Amino acid sequence: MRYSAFGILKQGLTGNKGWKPVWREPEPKKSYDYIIVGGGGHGLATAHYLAKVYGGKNIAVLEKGWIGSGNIGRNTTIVRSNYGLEGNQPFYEMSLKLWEGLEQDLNYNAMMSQRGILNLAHSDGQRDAYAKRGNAMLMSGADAELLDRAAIQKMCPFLNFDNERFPIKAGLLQRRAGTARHDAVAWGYARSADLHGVDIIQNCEVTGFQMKNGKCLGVQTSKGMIKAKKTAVCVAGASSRVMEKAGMRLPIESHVLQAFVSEGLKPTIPGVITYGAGHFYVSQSDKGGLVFGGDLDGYNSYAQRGNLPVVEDVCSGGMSIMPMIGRARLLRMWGGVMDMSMDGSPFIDKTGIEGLYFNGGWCYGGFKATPASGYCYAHLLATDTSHENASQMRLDRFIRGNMIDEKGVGAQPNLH
Amino acid sequence: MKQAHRINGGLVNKSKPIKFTFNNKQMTGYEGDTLASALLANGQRLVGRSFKYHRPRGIFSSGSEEPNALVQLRSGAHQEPNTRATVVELFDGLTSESQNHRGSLDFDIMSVTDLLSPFLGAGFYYKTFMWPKAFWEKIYEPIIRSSAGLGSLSKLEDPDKYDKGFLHCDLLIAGAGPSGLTAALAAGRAGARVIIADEDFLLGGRLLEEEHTVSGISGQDWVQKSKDELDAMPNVRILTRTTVYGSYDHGIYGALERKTDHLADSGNKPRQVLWRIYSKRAMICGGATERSIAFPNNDRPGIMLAGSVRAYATRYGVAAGTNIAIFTNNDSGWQTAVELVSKGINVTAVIDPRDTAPRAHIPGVAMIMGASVCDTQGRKGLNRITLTNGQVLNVDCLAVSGGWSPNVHLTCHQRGRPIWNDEIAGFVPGGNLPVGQSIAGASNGEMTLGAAIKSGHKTANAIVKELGLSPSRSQAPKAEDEGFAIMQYWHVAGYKQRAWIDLQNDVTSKDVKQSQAEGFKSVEHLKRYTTLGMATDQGKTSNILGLAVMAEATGKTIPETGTTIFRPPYSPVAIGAFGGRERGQHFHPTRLTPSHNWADEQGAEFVEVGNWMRAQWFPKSGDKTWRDSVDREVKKTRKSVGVCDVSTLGKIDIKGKDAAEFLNKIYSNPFAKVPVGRVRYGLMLREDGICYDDGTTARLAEHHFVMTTTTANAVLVYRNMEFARQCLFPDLDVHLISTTDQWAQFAIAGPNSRAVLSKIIDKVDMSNDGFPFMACSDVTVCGGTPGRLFRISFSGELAYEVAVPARYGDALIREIMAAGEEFDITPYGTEALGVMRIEKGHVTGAELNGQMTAFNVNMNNMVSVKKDSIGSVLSRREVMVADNQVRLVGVKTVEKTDSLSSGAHFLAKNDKPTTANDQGWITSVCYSPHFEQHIGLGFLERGHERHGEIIRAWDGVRGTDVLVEIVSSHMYDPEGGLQRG
Amino acid sequence: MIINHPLLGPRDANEFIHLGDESMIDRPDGMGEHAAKNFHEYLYLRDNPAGKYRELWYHEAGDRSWLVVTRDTVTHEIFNVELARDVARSRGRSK
Amino acid sequence: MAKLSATDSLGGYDKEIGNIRLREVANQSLIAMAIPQGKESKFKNNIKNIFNLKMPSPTKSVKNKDTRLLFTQPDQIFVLMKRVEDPENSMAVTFGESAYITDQTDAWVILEISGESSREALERICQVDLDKNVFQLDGMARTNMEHMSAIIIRKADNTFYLMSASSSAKSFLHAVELSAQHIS
Repeated sequence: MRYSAFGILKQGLTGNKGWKPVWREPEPKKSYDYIIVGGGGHGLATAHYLAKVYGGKNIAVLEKGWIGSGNIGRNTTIVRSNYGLEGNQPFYEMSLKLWEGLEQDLNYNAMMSQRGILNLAHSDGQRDAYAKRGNAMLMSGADAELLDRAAIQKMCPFLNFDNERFPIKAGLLQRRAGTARHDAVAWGYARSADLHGVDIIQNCEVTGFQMKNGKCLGVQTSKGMIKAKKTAVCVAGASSRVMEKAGMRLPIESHVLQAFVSEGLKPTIPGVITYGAGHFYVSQSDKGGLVFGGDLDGYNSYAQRGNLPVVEDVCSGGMSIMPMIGRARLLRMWGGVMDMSMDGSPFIDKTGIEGLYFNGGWCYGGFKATPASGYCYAHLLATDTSHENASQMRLDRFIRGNMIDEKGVGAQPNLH
Repeated sequence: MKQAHRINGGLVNKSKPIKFTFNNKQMTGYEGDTLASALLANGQRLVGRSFKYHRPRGIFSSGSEEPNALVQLRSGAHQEPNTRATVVELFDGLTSESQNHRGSLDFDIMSVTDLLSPFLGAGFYYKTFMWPKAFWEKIYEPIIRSSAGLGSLSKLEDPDKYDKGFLHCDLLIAGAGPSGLTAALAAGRAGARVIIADEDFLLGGRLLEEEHTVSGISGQDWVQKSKDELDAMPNVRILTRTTVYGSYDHGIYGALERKTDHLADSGNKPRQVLWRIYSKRAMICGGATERSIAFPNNDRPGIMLAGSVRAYATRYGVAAGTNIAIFTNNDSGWQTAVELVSKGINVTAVIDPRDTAPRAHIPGVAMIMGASVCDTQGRKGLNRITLTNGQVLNVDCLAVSGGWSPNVHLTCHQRGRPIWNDEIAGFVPGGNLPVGQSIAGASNGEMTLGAAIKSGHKTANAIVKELGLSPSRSQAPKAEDEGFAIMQYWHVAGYKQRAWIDLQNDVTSKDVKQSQAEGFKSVEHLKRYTTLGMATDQGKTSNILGLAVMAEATGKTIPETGTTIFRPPYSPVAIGAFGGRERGQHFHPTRLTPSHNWADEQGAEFVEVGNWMRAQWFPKSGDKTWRDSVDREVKKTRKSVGVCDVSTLGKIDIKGKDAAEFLNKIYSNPFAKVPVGRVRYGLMLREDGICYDDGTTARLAEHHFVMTTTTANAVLVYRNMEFARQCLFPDLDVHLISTTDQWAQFAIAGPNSRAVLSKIIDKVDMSNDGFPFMACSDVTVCGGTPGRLFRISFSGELAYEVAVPARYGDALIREIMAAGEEFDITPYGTEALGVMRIEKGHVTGAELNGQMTAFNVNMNNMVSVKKDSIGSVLSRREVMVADNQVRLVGVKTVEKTDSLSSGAHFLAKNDKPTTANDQGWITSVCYSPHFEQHIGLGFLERGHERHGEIIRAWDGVRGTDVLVEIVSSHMYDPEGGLQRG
Repeated sequence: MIINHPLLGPRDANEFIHLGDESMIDRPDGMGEHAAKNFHEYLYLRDNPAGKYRELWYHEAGDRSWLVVTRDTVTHEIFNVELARDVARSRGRSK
Repeated sequence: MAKLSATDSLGGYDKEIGNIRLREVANQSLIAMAIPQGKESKFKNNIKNIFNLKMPSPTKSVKNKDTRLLFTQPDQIFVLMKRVEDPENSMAVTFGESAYITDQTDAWVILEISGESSREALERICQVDLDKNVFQLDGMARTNMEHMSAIIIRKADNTFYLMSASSSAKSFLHAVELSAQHIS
C-alpha cells in the first residue's frame, strides 16, 4: 500500500478501517540466500538495500524480539557527518546523503529534520581541532562552518555567555545535520524491505551457527534450523554474545549509555548543540521534548540502565551551558547497550569464517550511520568486497595498526 | 470570587485565606489547598487543552498522576511549564496560566485540529508530508513543531538555586500512607535509622482523603499521633514534599525534596534539593493509582477519577460538582458515593456494569447496575451523560473508577517485571525486586486498609531482624478490610465516538485498534506508534487501559500482551535539580597558580587550561592588540630574560630503590642510567604505541626522581603509573605521590636568566660547567627557603626552572621580578610560551593529540628496541611505520605578509580540496617575532623528506588558502647552542 | 553503585575510575616470542561476558588502590573485591 | 635578598555562618611517608619510637597532642603535625631507610568546620556517612567533594577537618561555605 495524502484522506473519510499491516508476518523458510541476524535499523536497512539496490533475492531478517527494539528504538536520533578522519568521514557523508533522500526512497516519513548541529569549542585548541575537522568535512563534500562567538550568540542567545566557567570561543556548525524520528526509520526500512520480498521474522532468536569445515551454513533459531548461503550478523549491543557462538572474540566491549528526555515544550532549541567543556548534548524532538545525553556510564554493562552520577553530570553540563533549562523537567531516562569498539569506530567486514559476515562496533554513533551501514553491508554481502567508503572498517585493523581513533584515547572503549 | 464549591470539613485552614490568580483572574483559596483544589473550589472547570486535538480539559485527578491540569506556574524567569495543578501547594501571590492554546483558553483556534481528527489518527505523519520534498523543512515541520509541546520555557536563565546532598539509612520508606507510617513506627521503635519520604506535603496518604478508623480513632487523628511519635525519634528522618524518584544499584535511591517551591519567596535558599540516599534496606509503600474507563467522549472537564472526587471533598472540603454521577466497575466507587453523600454532596447515581450492587442502599442515590456511560455532552464542561440503557442524566461531574493500579514503579527501575493479578485487575511486583528492596500495602496489591497496615508492620519487622535489631513488641494498628471487588471492564465498545485512553496525548481506543491493524502489536510498538503513555504523566492512568484494549484487539490476555518497562523518574524532576549547584563559575573547580594574585595585579589576561587559570599575556599600556603584548614578551625574553609560572605542569615524586627501573618501563627511551643531578626528556607511549605524554624527569637522588607531565595529562599519567606499579610490576620498590600543588615553579628564560637567578639561588655554582644544560639540584633560595633548580628549556634559550613550596610562590615571583629589574625582565604568559616553543619546534598537546606515534613526530629513535617499555611493541605495527605516514614538519608562509591558521590542511599546489588529495594538516601556528612572519608546525605525508617544498595550506572553513614552505620543525636555533650556552 | 573496598569498606563507585577487563594485568613480555600477536590479543580482544566479569577499578578519589572487582554485567551485583596488587602477584607478576 | 614570606591558601579565613564556624588551619605540616617494600616492621617501629603512635587503620586516624597519622594508601601514611620548616629533610634524617618522605604541606588546604549544624552542612557535599555512631571520633576518609579530592577527619563531636588541594582552595571553600549558607 503506497502512502499518499489521498490515501489518508480516503481512509479518514471511511473510518480508518482499511489500513493494512505495514509488514507481513511470514513463517521462516527452510533456507535463504541471505540471512540477516538482527532486525534493528542496520539489519533492516541492509535488507532494504540488498533487495532494492543490489537485487538480492530470498532474504530473511531474523529478530529476537520486535523489530526496532535495539538501539534504534532508544537513542537520541542525531544525524550528522562531522567526522575528522578519512576512515570515517566519507562514510558518514554518504550516510547523510542517503538520509536526505530517505523519505522518497522508502515512501515513509522518518521526519529527517535538518536543523543543524553546533559543536561548541571552549579553547583555542578545541577551535583549531574543529577547524581541522571542518576542513576534512568540506573535502569529503560535506558542509561545515566555523562560527565565532558573536555568530553563536546570534544563533543561540540562550547559551551561557555571561557567567560561564568555560567561555564559548567558537563552534563548528553543520547545517545539513539534524535529527530523525528513530522508530520510523526502522519501520520505514522494514516496510520497504517487506515490499521487496524480504521475510521479516520477529520473535526468532538465533541460538547458534551451523558450521561445517570452517564454513557457516546457516543458523539455529528458536524457530528451528534455517540454512543460508550468507549469514550476516548485525546485532550491535549483542555482538560479542552472538559472535561467541561462532567462536570469535571481538575488539568490542558492551557499555551502557544513558539518554534523557524532558517534558514536551514549545520550540526552544534550534538544532543539535554539543557542549565542548562538559558532557552534554541536546536537541528538541518534533513533539517538543528536549532529548539529551552525555557520556557513557564508564563500566561494562548489559543492564540497559544506568546510574545517578552520569545523570547528574549530564544535567550539570546542561545547566552550565544553557541555564534556561533548569525548570524543564526530566521525564524519562534510559540506558542502552553500546558496542564500544577499541578505537571508537565500527566494523563492516567478512569474518575469518566463510559465509559469515559481521557488522557492529558502532559505539554510540550507530543511528546516523544506519543508511550507509545498510548500504555498505549490502554491498559487501552482494559483492564480497568492501564498499569504498567502508574500506577501513575492517576487523584486522588493530593487527595492522590502522586505528580509526577520532578521539585519540586509544584502546579503552569506555573513553570513546 | 466566592468559593462556590467549598463545603464544610477538610484539612485546609479556613482562617488562612490565600490569594492567587489563574489566567490573571483573582481567586482565593486556603492554606492546605493545592492549586487544583482551589480552582475547583472557585468553580474553574476548564483548565487546559490537550496535546493533539486541543480538546478542553479539566482537573482529572488529585495527585502526581494528573494528565490534564497542567499550568504554567509563576512568571518571568521563574515560569515553570507543565506544572501539575494537583500537586502545587497554594501560596500567597501564586500566579498560574493555562497552556497549549492559541487565543484564549476558552476560544482556542487550534481546536480546529479536532475536526480534522479522522485524518490525524495514529502514525498519520509517517504516511504524509513527503510531497513535495522541499516542503518538509520549510512548511510541514515548522507547523508540527510549533504545535508540539505544551508549556514553554522563559528562555531566561533559571534564577533559582538548587542543591544536592547525601543521606544514609538502614531503612528508606518511600511513601507515608498507612503502610509506610506503620512501617516507620515499627522500624523506628526498634532503633533502626529510618528515612520516610512522601511526595505530599502531609503524611498520611489515603487516610487524608478517605474516612477510616485506625486503632479506634479516626484515620486523620491516627496520622497525627503517628507523626508526633516519629518526630520525637532521633533515628527517624521525615522528608515530606520529597519524591523518591528512582531506584539505582546497590540500595541507592534518588529523591527530590521541594524545599521552597511552596513559598512565595525562597529566601535565597535552594528551591529543591536532590538527595542521593544510601540505604541498607528499602520499603516501597507507594500506594495505588486509580484509572479510568474508556467510554465515548470521556475526556470532558468534569469527568474525574472517583477517588479524587472523594479526596477533594474529604481532604480539601471541595465539591467537585453540584450533581455528581459515579461510574465504577469496582467497590471503591461505591465508597466514594457513600462519603460524598455523608458530606451533603448530591450524588445522582452510581452506574456499575456489574449485575449485583455491593451495597443494598445509599440514601438519595440511584443504583444503576449492568449499565455503562456511552456518551457525554458539554463542550467546555460536562452537563449530561447518556447510559447504555438509554437513560440520560444531567450531571456536571462524573466520577469514574476503573480500578486501581499498584504503584510498582520503583520495583521496576532495575528492570524487574511486574506480574498480572486477576483478582485486583492490576500488575503487582514480580519476584525480581532490586536487592534490599521490599514492598508493602497497596503498591504490593494489598488493596484494603487493614491488609496494607498489616503488611507494612510485618515487612518492617522482618527488615528490622535482617538488620540485626530486635523488633519492638508493639502490634500492628487495627483497621477494617473494605471491599475492593472489581470486574475487568476496560472500555465501552461499539460506539462511533472516540473514547480517550491517554488524555494528554489524545490517544483513543481507535488509535490502539488501528495500531494493531497495521501490525504494531507489541506493547512497545503500540507505545511508539500511538505515543500512548509518552506524555508528562508517563501513562500512570492510561497504560493499563491501552494494554487491555490492545489485548482485546489481538485476542490475547493482558499478561500475554505484556507490560511496558517503568523507568526513572517516578515523576518528572527539574533538570536544574539534577544539575544542583554546579553552574556558572562553579560548574567545575577553579585552580589558581601560586602567582595568580601577582599576575592579576599586573593586569594579566587569564585563560582556562583545564581547570587551571593561567596568565595568557600581560598587557602593557600602549599595546593595541594582544599580539603587541605577546610579541613584546617573546622579544624581551629572547633578548634579555622573561619569567613564566609553570606550576600547572604535573609533578610526580617518584621514590624507591627501583625508581629508575620503573621509569625505564614507563618511558620509551632509556632511563635506567640517568645520573643523579641530571634531567632527561622522556617520551611516554600508550600500550597501543601512540604518544601520550612527554616531559622532563629529574634525578635528584639515587632513589628519587621528579617527573613533570603536561598540564592536561597530569592525572592520567599518575593513574597509569599507579596501574603499572600495582598491577604490572607489583614487586618493584617504587612509590608515587603527586606534588603538582606542592611546588610553585617558574621558568626563567633568556640570555640573562643566569644573571637573574644568581641573585636568587643561594650558594650554587651557576656557571655552565657548574650547572650545565639538563642539570638539576635541591637548592635553597633567597637565603634559606628550600627549593629545586632545573636547567631545562622549552623556549630554546638559556633557561632554568626554579621551584619553591607553593606558599612561597607569591613572594618568589616578586623577588624574581625585583632581581630582574636591571635586565628589564618581562613576565610572559601562555601565548608567548607557545610562540617560543613553536619557533623551537617542541611538540605539545596540539601535536600529541592521541593519534600520533613517535614515528609521526620524528622521535622514533626515542623508542628503544633494547628494552620492553609500555607501548614499544605495538608502536611498530606496519601501518604505523609505513612510508606514507604523516611526519612532523615546520611551515613558513611564502609571503611574509600571509597568515597561517591551525587546522588548515595541506594540498599540492594545483590539487582540489578532496579527501583523496589531503596530505596533512597544520597543528600549531603563531606569528614569530624572530622570523617576522607566521610560522607553524604540522603533519605532512613523508614530510621529513620534503623540506623546501612549496605547497598550500588550505583552510576552507576560514576561507584562506596560502602558499607555505615546508621546513624542519626545528626552526629556532636548530643546533641548540643557546640553551646549552 | 557501591564498591566494598577491601580496606575502606563500602564506597560510592563515583570515587573510582573503571579501566576494564582484569586480563589487563596479564601484560605479555615485549621481548618475548610472538610479542606483536600477544600484545594484539592482550590489548584489543575481549571476552565481554554477559554475566560474571572480573574488572579493574582505580580508587582515584580515595586510597589510589587498583582493585579487581567481580561483578555481574547484567545485574550489576558485585560478588568480590580484591586489591589488584594481590591478584597481580598471585598471577605471577613481580618486577 | 629578602627571605621569602609565606602566603596561606585562604589568607587565614575564619567566619561564622549561622551556628557553623569555618576557619583555615594553617599552622600545620603535612608529610607523606611511603613504606619501602620489606621495611614494614621497621617503619612501624619508627612510628612508635618517634611519634609514640600506632599505625593508623584505613578508616581511623591516630593522634597525640602534636601529631596525627592518617592512612592514605596501602603503603603510605600522612603525618599531620605542628608546622616545621623543611620537614622532608628533617624527617628523612630521622627515618633513614625506613621511609620515603615527601612534603605535602603546600599541596593541601585545611579547613575546620565546627558547630551544631556542621553535619547538616556537610550532608550537601560529602557522600561519606558522617553519623556519630558510624564516623566515630578520629574517623577519617579520603573521598571527593564537588569534584575536588578531599580528606575528612572527625576531630571532635561536631568538628571536622576538611583537606583539599591547595590550588583549588577557593573553590573548596566556596563549596563548604555554600553548604553552610544553604542550611542556615
